[in-house]
Amino acid sequence: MVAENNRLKTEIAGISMKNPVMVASGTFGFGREYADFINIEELGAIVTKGTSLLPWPGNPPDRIAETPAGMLNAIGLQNDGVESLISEKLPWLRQFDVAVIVNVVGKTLDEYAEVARRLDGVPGICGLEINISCPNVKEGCIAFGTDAGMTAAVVGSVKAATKLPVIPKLSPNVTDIAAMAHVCEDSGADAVSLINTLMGTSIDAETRTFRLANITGGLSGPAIKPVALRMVWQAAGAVSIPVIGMGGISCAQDAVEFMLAGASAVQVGTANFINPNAGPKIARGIDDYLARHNFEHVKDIVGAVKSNNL
Amino acid sequence: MVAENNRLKTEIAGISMKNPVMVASGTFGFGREYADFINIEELGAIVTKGTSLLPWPGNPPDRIAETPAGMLNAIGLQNDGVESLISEKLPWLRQFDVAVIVNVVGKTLDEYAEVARRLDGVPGICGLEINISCPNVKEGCIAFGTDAGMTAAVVGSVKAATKLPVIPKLSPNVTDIAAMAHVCEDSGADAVSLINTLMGTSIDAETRTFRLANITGGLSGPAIKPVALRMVWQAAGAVSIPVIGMGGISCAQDAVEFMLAGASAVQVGTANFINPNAGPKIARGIDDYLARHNFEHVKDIVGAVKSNNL
Amino acid sequence: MSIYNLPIISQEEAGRRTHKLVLRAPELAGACAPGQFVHVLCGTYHDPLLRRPISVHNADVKEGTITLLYEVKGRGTALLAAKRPGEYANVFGPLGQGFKLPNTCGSPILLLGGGIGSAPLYFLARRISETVGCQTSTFMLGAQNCDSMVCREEFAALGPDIRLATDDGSLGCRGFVTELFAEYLASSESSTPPLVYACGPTPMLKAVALIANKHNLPCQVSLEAKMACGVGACMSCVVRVKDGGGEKYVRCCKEGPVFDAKEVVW
Amino acid sequence: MSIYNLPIISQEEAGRRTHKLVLRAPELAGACAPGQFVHVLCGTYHDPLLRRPISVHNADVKEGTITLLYEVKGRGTALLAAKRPGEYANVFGPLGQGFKLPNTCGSPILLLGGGIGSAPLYFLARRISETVGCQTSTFMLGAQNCDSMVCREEFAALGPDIRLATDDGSLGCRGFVTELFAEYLASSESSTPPLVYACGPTPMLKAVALIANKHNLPCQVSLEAKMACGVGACMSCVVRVKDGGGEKYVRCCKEGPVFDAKEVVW
Ligand SMILES: Cc1cc2nc3c(=O)[nH]c(=O)nc-3n(C[C@H](O)[C@H](O)[C@H](O)COP(=O)(O)OP(=O)(O)OC[C@H]3O[C@@H](n4cnc5c(N)ncnc54)[C@H](O)[C@@H]3O)c2cc1C
Ligand SMILES: Cc1cc2nc3c(=O)[nH]c(=O)nc-3n(C[C@H](O)[C@H](O)[C@H](O)COP(=O)(O)OP(=O)(O)OC[C@H]3O[C@@H](n4cnc5c(N)ncnc54)[C@H](O)[C@@H]3O)c2cc1C
Ligand SMILES: Cc1cc2nc3c(=O)[nH]c(=O)nc-3n(C[C@H](O)[C@H](O)[C@H](O)COP(=O)(O)O)c2cc1C
Ligand SMILES: Cc1cc2nc3c(=O)[nH]c(=O)nc-3n(C[C@H](O)[C@H](O)[C@H](O)COP(=O)(O)O)c2cc1C
Ligand code: FES
Ligand code: FES
Repeated sequence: MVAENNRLKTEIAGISMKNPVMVASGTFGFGREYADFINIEELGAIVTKGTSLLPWPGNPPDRIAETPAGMLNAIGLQNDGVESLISEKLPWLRQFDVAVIVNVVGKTLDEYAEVARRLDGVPGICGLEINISCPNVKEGCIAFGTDAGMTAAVVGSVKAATKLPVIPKLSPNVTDIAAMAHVCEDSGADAVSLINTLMGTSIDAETRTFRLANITGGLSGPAIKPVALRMVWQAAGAVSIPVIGMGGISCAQDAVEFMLAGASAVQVGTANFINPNAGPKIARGIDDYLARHNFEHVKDIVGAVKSNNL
Repeated sequence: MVAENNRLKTEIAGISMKNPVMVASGTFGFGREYADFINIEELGAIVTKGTSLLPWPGNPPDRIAETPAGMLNAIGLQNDGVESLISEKLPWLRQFDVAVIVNVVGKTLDEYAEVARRLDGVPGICGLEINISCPNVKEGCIAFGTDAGMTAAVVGSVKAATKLPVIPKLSPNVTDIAAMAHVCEDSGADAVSLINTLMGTSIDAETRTFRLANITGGLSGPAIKPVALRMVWQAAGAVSIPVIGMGGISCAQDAVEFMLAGASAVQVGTANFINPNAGPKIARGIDDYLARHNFEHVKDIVGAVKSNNL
Repeated sequence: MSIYNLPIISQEEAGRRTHKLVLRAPELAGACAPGQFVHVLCGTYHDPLLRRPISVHNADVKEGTITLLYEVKGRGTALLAAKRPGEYANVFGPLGQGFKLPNTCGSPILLLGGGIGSAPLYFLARRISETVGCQTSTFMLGAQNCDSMVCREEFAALGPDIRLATDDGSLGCRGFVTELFAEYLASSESSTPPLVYACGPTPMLKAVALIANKHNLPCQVSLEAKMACGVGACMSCVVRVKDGGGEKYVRCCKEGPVFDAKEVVW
Repeated sequence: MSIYNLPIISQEEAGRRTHKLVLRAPELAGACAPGQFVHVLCGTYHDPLLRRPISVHNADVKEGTITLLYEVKGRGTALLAAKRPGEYANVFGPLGQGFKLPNTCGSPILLLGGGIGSAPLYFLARRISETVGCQTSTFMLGAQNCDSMVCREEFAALGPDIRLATDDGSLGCRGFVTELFAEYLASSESSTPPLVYACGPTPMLKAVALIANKHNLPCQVSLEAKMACGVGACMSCVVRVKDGGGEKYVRCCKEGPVFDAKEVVW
């Protein structure tokens, strides 16, 4: 079993994982729904659904629309709030030998900081991923992720509120992703993760209405992989903290590409919907890749893409 | 034949077209290669390959890579320069009854303006599309399109150099597309077109090299449609000049969606590679749509998407 | 609940744009209950990307098969319809909460189906008769026209009382299945109120629910929603339901697809 | 040059991961010349997106068919290989500049193929014998191993002189087709220099070209490049060639895929 494989052991910002393959926030709930299907202990880490201070109702349906090789979502971060996470979800998750990273959302600086504060010291949490990039909530959130000053402020105040490793999750809806990664590093982030979804929309020509009740939503899935890979490569080139890469990863080869581009670990999102076993399968596939190419450890492929001779 | 159909007649920024379906720059050469396959007079307009002052050699191969529902290109704007356009390509194109828009590129403000100046008064040109957004040329170009001040400068100096309608083509690689559209309007643009390609990359895991010699390239095709549609909707909401929409259009339904989102006309790019007849077929399909939904004129569907009741 | 690569035993047309797909699935056949669904992979690569939720039309435990009855609507179902015996269908399930079966046979049982929505009612009727022993279900099936009325003979074989309505009157009464329902209630002489099970397009379910709620009849409806994960992880598929004095969103794939008509905010 | 939806007459395996596809294409069969290619749509929706360029392996004007011989490499060719008689293949062509045929039969003709690169040489050899009348082509075919040597019998039927090389020596000589070529040149007693035609992987073509150029032999090579449009419109597929004193990029799909080995910048 891959879980016991030294070659895949990964540590990022002080978070130890059996392998570098996590499941992405919002695509795996809190692990429970998928535990019937797969052995969640084969995952490097579970990143929870975005969690806010108080429960959020989420957006009206329709919340998703399929697109070519992708999907749009506008869930609107429906979640039961941080107290329900602490009292219900985490105790269940603690049964398992798998790292848990909590994805944190808020509408104000204070909300972000307060969620972080409440989670500080709660057993079974390895780190916080700060979602400053969800494009589906009217107030706040994406505004934080597309403005360098706001990003710095969120990261700074969350850092001040917790001893846990803090991982801002970057929005791809910006002109200069390297600059945003850099701002996070300067503000004390322990790692950065990217990309969240690209903002898009879908229209039904027959009814002349938007397909999402929220009008716009976030594009994920294989369609966005080339953009995600480019941004991960740019971000990794701009910072010295670890980069966690995601966006359209659906097989081990995709994951390897992100690591070659500079990601120390990867997250699998939309692919879970198509194959609930995608995460463990990708971890095993990375291991096969390392064996086939004679790498001693997965860290040896991080950033190992050769620059072209031009 | 659609060509004679009044319902589809479109005028944008003073450019009269038989229908609102153009072929996008760089995907149709100068029309000649496709004239063997299709009746190019059934197109609303042909937008030529990007044309610079002096010939440009382009990037080394590989110049393209296929991606899920899309492709990356890094052609590097190989072209024979404006004089060859005037002496060779345009005389051939003038045989046909179809509007011609010349796509203009440059590395400096002066180059853009000089190309515009040379094209001013040349018979057979209906307008200039200003490419400030190609992500594949090392100097200039994309820098113009991702900076509001530079965009204003290019549009202003091209406007001063020509009496032809000027249509800046926006880069999607920005935080705020509405702001960029607005800057163009303020600088005197007669229309805007969008989107150019999203910047991406592709890595070959087996060889650990970038698939494109240029490392990064521009993503086009159905994969980007949700992002393009969102940007067109945002841009159309921000300006009162006409918006020309493109990005992943491959059938009439796609084209109608862009028009519902606010585009007065559309361009078909990557789809030409899959079906050289895509343009004329889409024009006919829009006509069918208008008939089926009892619209008197194609302009009646522009911006006609209903805002959702939330 | 597992992921299966199921051999296709047969695929036949069963009406206008409607296909019946029989899959070899010994484990799944034993595991699934009426009203539950499976999540079906239709494409080969990434377009179309998502799985399609399809109800179980029948599960034959002895034969070790499940049957799906589906309408070709868009790209996913078109690809599914092109698959042939010898090929495989990748599905996972059984998913969701199915219909609650009656405990005894005291009440008349009404099964209301609109269009392809009739699909899961067949499995439901069979299970009611096989496990509870009630034979007296009444089917009320609606469709646009005669051609789109699916599996009429199949249903007829399960229960003698089958009432049909089509929009154009080409089969049965002209009108909606809700009219059959209202008529039934108006003319019924039974003193025990019927148990109502309904599946079909949302406007039909809404109309049925309003009638049932007015008469205070127990009524279960199977709802549709756009689904990504199908297992309750992504919050894509929510349905608005009553929550004490207020309202909330619950997951169609996990708390549903079958809901009590009284709980749904229509 | 047109777009065709061609009925599939047959599809068979013709070696390891190699398929032979026969299409009913009366117009195309008459129009295409050896070395030209067609652009084949492999997917149903948008993934994979682009067409795949495949050389014409044979065109039978009488039968009104064209044959493609192709290796399953990735996603597009895998989908193509899954198509069956009764289905259609959407292609357009013929595209590009084919091989220039010899005017007379004075010179020995060498046909050098590496791997699946041998595909177009069959059509070439047939046309040379049918239209120019030369019967004496020498085939030199290379492959990784015996299993991946395609259509050996077919080639043998065209010309008695067929020389084989495999990387592992499992068939013919152990080594490369370039070694067969060098050997031929070393031992040939013919006073007239041979005409060389080559198709295969780029490293092989480069090696062949260097030898041919050194001996100043006329040599045509068929190159591969990543193509989007296939018709010369997009500038995706460029090959570096000599241009007076300098160099420039020309389109493989339009000015090629067959080039004079002396023109190419290797
Ligand atoms: C619980 C449940 C059970 C179902 N059972 C059946 C059944 O037994 N037989 C049957 O024919 N249909 C059934 N449906 C509807 C079926 O899922 C859709 O018709 C199908 O997904 C359409 O896919 P497509 O590729 O043909 O259409 P497309 O238009 O290409 O689909 C695009 C996207 O929209 C979703 N979608 C489209 N229509 C619907 C819909 N009506 N409900 C939910 N999602 C939709 C698709 O899943 C996909 O994600 C069921 C739906 C649900 C939620
Ligand atoms: C003019 C020409 C003629 C050819 N003739 C033949 C032939 O007769 N038989 C045969 O088996 N192959 C031939 N090839 C190669 C064939 O086009 C590729 O093997 C095929 O495109 C691979 O597609 P795929 O979906 O299997 O691979 P994928 O890896 O999925 O392809 C991804 C992308 O890369 C491109 N690509 C991958 N490999 C090549 C390649 N070697 N050359 C060009 N593009 C490539 C594809 O077209 C596609 O756009 C020819 C290529 C060219 C340019
Ligand atoms: C249905 C859905 C819900 C999501 N919810 C969240 C969320 O709550 N917080 C967050 O940071 N990202 C969320 N995301 C974004 C993903 O975590 C991920 O960044 C994105 O989908 C790109 O990866 P992918 O292409 O592998 O899905 C969500 C994505 C999807 C598809
Ligand atoms: C191969 C290729 C070459 C292109 N060259 C140009 C160009 O010269 N100038 C330009 O403004 N856009 C160029 N584009 C961008 C297209 O015109 C268009 O904006 C983009 O491809 C999105 O549309 P699509 O998805 O329909 O292709 C090119 C696109 C492709 C695929
Ligand atoms: S489809 Fe994911 S929660 Fe229902
Ligand atoms: S493939 Fe487009 S120019 Fe050759």
